[in-house]
Amino acid sequence: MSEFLSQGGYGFYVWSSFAVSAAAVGFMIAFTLCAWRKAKRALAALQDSETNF
Amino acid sequence: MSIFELANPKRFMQVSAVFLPWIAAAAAVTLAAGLVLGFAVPPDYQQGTTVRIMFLHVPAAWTAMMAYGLMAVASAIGLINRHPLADVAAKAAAPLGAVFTALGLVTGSLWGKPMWGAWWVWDGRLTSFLLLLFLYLGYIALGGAIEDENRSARACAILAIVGAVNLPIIEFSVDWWTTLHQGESILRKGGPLIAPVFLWPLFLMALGYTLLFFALWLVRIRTEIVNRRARTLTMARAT
Amino acid sequence: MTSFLALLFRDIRLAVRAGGGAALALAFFAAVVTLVPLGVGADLRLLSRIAGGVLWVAAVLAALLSLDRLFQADYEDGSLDLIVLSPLQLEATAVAKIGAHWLATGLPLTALSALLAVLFDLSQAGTGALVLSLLIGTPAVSAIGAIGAALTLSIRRGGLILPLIVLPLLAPAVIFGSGAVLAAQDGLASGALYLLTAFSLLCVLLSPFAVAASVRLNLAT
Amino acid sequence: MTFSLDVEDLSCIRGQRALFRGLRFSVDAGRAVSLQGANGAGKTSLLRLLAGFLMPASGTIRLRTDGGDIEHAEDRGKFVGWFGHQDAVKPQLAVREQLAFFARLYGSGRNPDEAMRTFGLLPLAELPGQYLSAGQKRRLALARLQLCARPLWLLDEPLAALDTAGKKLVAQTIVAHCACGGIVVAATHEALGVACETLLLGDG
Repeated sequence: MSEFLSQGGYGFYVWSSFAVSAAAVGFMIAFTLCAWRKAKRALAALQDSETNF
Repeated sequence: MSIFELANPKRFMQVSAVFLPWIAAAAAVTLAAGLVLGFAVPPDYQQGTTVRIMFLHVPAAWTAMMAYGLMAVASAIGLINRHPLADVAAKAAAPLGAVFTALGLVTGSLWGKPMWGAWWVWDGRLTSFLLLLFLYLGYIALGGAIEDENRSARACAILAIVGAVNLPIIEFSVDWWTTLHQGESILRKGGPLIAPVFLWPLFLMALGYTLLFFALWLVRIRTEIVNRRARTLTMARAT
Repeated sequence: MTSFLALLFRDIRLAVRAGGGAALALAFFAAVVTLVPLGVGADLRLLSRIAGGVLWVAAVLAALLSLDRLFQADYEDGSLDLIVLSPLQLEATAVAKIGAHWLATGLPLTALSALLAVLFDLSQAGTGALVLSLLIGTPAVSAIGAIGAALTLSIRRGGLILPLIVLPLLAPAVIFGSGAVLAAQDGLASGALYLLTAFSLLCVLLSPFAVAASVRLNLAT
Repeated sequence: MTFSLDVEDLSCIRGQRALFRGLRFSVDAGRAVSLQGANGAGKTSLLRLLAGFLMPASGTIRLRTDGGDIEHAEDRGKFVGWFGHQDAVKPQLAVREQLAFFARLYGSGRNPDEAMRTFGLLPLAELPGQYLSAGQKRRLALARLQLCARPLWLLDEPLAALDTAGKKLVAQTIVAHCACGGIVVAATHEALGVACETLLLGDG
């Protein structure tokens, strides 16, 4: 297992590039989905308040 | 159902709702497969295990370039036959493209450090990606600065098209520039000769990033459509 | 044709008059260039190696200074509406504006660069290549800069976004321009000047259409 | 010399709001029209539509001229004399220089000195724009309008920042322009002081 972790001595670079990629992809997904949810909630609120006039 | 029929938002929302889960699932599967294969593959005799960073660097860089191309095409469609949805698509793609470019730069630098001993090397490919990042930042800044929605969309469209026309020239001039300063750069076009065994993980990761980009792009377009509908509702109720 | 020349000379007169951009650009160019040795050190051997790059980058930045007012001044005081309604085609108006900016800013910068090259102990061949490359390259700076100016003319602090939009597009000009100077210094024959000419021609020929499109969209308020 | 302006079911959308819909009117040579309406009713937008700056959401704007009917926005623009909110006066240029520039730019062949005489600007000929008062700038804009020799005049609040003498001058200029077969469309809040039809915009 430790051999896997050290990645032939380049462990730091391999794992940090994976960490950066995971962070970037995670950030994009989270940011996009949260914007989507916020928009849906805003529209739903408007439509609800519209119907129960 | 021609692509122009997609232009009306209601139709687009229905169609994208159907495709979105499939694209997202496909992206997850391809990325997982690419990662597993990437680690299963033996280290490269020359670069050792750092070749695994290439599986992250090249796909991110490819997706960044593809995103700019799609942005320019969507802008051209939006400019020529005034489809509001094309403008929305172009502006939705820009931040994603910028993140992929930045990701490409960081992983490129992490890949270069063990080989060249420096965090940043003025190598042709990395430099043109740095300029691509500035093109993206300029596009996003211009979009944010103009308040009027369709004027901002058309201004960004012109910038994206001018950028797309210039991108090959920038790429060529940067390559020309590297031969002037360094002689033959270590990282040849597309990286050192890639052994076929590495091609599979590389291809899978590139496909995975591309699918991920499309999934996120669709969600961002849908978000903007919903936002605009909400805005029209509030405005309609305000007067 | 008289309309074209009328607009060209009016813009030159406005640029050269007090408060116009021309003098400001020259002063900025000289200031930036004299600042570099203070930062890099007085070793003339080093300075002569980086002279081409420093002078080219400073010239491009100096030219960008006066660019954001290229259209914004007319847009803000209503003259742009009148110019657009004149018999002059919008693309021709763009060419006149680009030409006026080049004549009022590009050319003087090129002339001053020959003088400032002395500060860097640039060789005879190097200075010749510098002036020639700036002569060929500054029209591209004005042309691409005009696109940025037209895109940002309705933005209040457009001047900040203009360099960000324009500089990546001007990378080839800086690369070929300073490359030509370096090659001339080393006595190497390099295609830099021809590539720079090709890039400049492309910019000057294509940018009026992008500028006209940007002005049209910004007038539709 | 046939010259008339025809507008058919014109509608203009700003943002998501329709300013006006199905607007229809026509103006013959030698007539003036005053646009009335509350602020934001779309008077300026209508003028910019007629000048060709703005594209209508629907409807057509046609100029009937000797050379046939013209609908394309930029071709129509070549017949337009524009008088906007701002006076387009350059601070650094002298009055004569500015008028001479516009005379050459529009290729109207008219003499700037004559225009300066009719609008009482001769004593200010060499004065740079920055020293002019609001009223003088307006008179410079009127002199330029006459100098550009365009048949279709579009005026946006021509009487603003003018004293009674200035207002009378505007009225005389409009009458003179209509007398020689021109058309004037002016957006105003107050009466033009000229015989003209009135077009009410907005929910009036």
